[in-house]
Amino acid sequence: MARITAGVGSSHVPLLGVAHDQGKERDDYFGPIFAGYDWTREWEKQEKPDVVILVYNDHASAFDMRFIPTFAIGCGERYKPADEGWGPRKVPDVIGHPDLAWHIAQSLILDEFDMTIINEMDVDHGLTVPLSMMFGACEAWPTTVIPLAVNVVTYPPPSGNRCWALGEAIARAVESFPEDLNVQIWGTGGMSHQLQGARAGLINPEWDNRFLDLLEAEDDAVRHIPHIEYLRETGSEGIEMVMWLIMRGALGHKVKTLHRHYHVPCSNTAIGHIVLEPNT
Amino acid sequence: MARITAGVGSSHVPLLGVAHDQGKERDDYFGPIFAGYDWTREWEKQEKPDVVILVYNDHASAFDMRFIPTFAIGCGERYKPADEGWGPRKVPDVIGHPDLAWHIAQSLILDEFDMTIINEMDVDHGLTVPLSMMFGACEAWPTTVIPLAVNVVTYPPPSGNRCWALGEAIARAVESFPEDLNVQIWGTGGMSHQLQGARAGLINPEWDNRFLDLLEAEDDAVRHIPHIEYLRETGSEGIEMVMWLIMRGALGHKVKTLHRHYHVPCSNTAIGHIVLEPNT
Amino acid sequence: MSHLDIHAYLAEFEDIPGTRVFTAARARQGYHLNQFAMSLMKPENRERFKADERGYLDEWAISEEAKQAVLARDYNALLDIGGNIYFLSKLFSTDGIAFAQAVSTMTDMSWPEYRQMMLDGGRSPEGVRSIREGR
Amino acid sequence: MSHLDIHAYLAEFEDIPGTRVFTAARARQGYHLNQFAMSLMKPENRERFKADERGYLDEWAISEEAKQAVLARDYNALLDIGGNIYFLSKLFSTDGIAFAQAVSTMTDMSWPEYRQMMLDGGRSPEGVRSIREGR
Ligand SMILES: [Fe+3]
Ligand SMILES: [Fe+3]
Repeated sequence: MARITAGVGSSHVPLLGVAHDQGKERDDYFGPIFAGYDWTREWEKQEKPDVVILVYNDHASAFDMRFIPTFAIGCGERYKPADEGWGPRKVPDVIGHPDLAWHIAQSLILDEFDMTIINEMDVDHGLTVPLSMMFGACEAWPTTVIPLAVNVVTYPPPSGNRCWALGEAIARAVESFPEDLNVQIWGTGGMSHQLQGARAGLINPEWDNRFLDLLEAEDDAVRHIPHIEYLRETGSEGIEMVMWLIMRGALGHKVKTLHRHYHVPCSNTAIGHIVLEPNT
Repeated sequence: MARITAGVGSSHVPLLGVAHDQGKERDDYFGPIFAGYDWTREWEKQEKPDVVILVYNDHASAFDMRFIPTFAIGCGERYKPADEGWGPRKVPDVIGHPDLAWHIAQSLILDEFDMTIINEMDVDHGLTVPLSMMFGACEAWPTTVIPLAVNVVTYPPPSGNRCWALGEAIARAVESFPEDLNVQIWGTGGMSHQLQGARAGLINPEWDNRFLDLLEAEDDAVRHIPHIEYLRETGSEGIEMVMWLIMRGALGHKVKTLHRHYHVPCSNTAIGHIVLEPNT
Repeated sequence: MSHLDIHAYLAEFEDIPGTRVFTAARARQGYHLNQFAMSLMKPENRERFKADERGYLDEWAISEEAKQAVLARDYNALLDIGGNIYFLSKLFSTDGIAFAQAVSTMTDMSWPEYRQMMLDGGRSPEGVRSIREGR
Repeated sequence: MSHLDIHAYLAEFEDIPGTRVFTAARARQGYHLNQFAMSLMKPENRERFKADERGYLDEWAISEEAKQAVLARDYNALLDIGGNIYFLSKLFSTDGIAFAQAVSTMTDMSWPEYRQMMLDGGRSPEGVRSIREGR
């Protein structure tokens, strides 16, 4: 039986990909950021997940304005890094897990989630930066990946409540997959950031850390934070944090925190990172 | 305030488009089919809807296997008839209603339906045949249209229950649109048909008529018919009838039947047609 | 919500006589075959295919078995290897034959026989609802 | 489910200082502008645009106002007419400038000042949460 063994939350700032790709991980600016991922890189070497369900958002890379899926699940064999305007990142192709992905997709639709199934797409920094953060440089990613793309660009994104419920449904789907697989679920994006207008550069460490506290909590109060609160408190792009709720919803009521990290700044952004495991 | 004034159910067999386009509406074969739409064509001339929310499925025309949205709502300005292999039908372009469509799309996402928003696509016989059946030949369609495409090709399609609930949510969304608009909702596809394999040509008039009875009923028992029953009883493509439940769910508990029509055969298919109005 | 089990849901589909439901398994197997068929929506591709069917097929990542079945217009074989009828219908229209006529080739009837069956009210569901239950 | 009212939901977004939320209204207004920006993901389009910005812009169904704002790299103006920052970022990368530097041009700070503000912990949310409530 497949099982979700851990949940990982992480920012996915494109500049982290640049820093990694250009060998700047340990310079004065990036050192304190990457130091917070050292623990996780060692832990992932022990954990050796077979599959990562990687919740992220496409940043106008695979999807343009013609099609805007709320929840899209990648059921394909492999995905290439997208050219976001600088040429594609020189990182390995992302290898899918179509068996589990289709199983989850079918289960979610039966469970009344209105998924869009994707068989071919390129994946942008939202997906490849977390892979670099968690695994460092590699010839091939040490896990297969099921991309789960969430619309957080065109309003409204899905509610926090809906995201949490999707996580719960993903957990049920994974549990009903017969093969013995070690599955992790990652929620990415956030934390505080606003990339536009006069208020750009907004950072709210108190709110971000309270959000991390709520993720660690036994109750599910965090699912009820309205969109407007993310926007007011953490900047217009802080809304990406709703994606962490999919990860958290998949872990069940009680969780144990294995690791937590917070740093300001990275580019326009606060960096947040947490590793949780289900505690049943 | 916009209001849903009627629901229309209809088959959307491509051959009906051919018959219409080639002037065969009154021949021996097609005469009895089109006769059942005469009432509706007259009624539509009186009703003059401003907008039709047209629930249909794409038959491998706008969507190929790369993207498979469960529920896709067209928010664009206009849509061209698709080339399904014979060249596009020579019928008018379909004019959208982006104001209401975006309002519905946004409302549905807030209401926890995981919609895919579509801004550009071609529309196939699933959408243009019902327009021809209800309006006949015209220089321009006498209404704007909001296409609502449902996946009923790749399994699983949405459950009957989910379709009904979507209809209810559409009704709430329409009611909260400030402009005074006469809105109809059409459910298309069906009835009995199987287009493949040794069992092709299956027709089950008893079941089809019971389905029409259930649509007329005050309760919502029809939403609970499982997919397997459609498949066993009405053929593999009879599953399209789940789309009628979106129409029916939007009309509220009690409905009044204005018109009903059933005929066998049309090509491989049974023709069903019903006109309902909310009865509150 | 009901939390239906996907395994039980899918298993029932195998119990319908003479019917292949387009499940994920079939969608995956027939992916490139269906994408090939879809390509025939473009008039220029229809022309290229008609001019050299084999050459056009060779541009696609599909099996030799699938190519032979396309060349033979063996629609039952194409369904068995993951073809979907709505995708394959682009091949009917490229050939200029009616949908119902193409469908009839999948049955044990000739096209006139099939057409007559439809005129007579279609195929009865009696006995072809369930293999297991024989009804 | 809560059946939130979309009008109330959207109205709140207008109460955030210095912020344009990418609502349907903005998505519609900026549709072709954003599609233009997206086209710069292809290296051949980036080259064509760089060689003749005005000529490339004239291929798109966008207003003269939008074209002028693109030529001037006036990102606040582009946001006002429906540009979305993730689409517009294809223009940053075409210009070869860092995301944060491009973002700084939308504020009342120079790039060094903005960068220093970020190093100092970023912009405080104090006073810029709500216009109405002045907090
Ligand atoms: Fe992001
Ligand atoms: Fe159909």
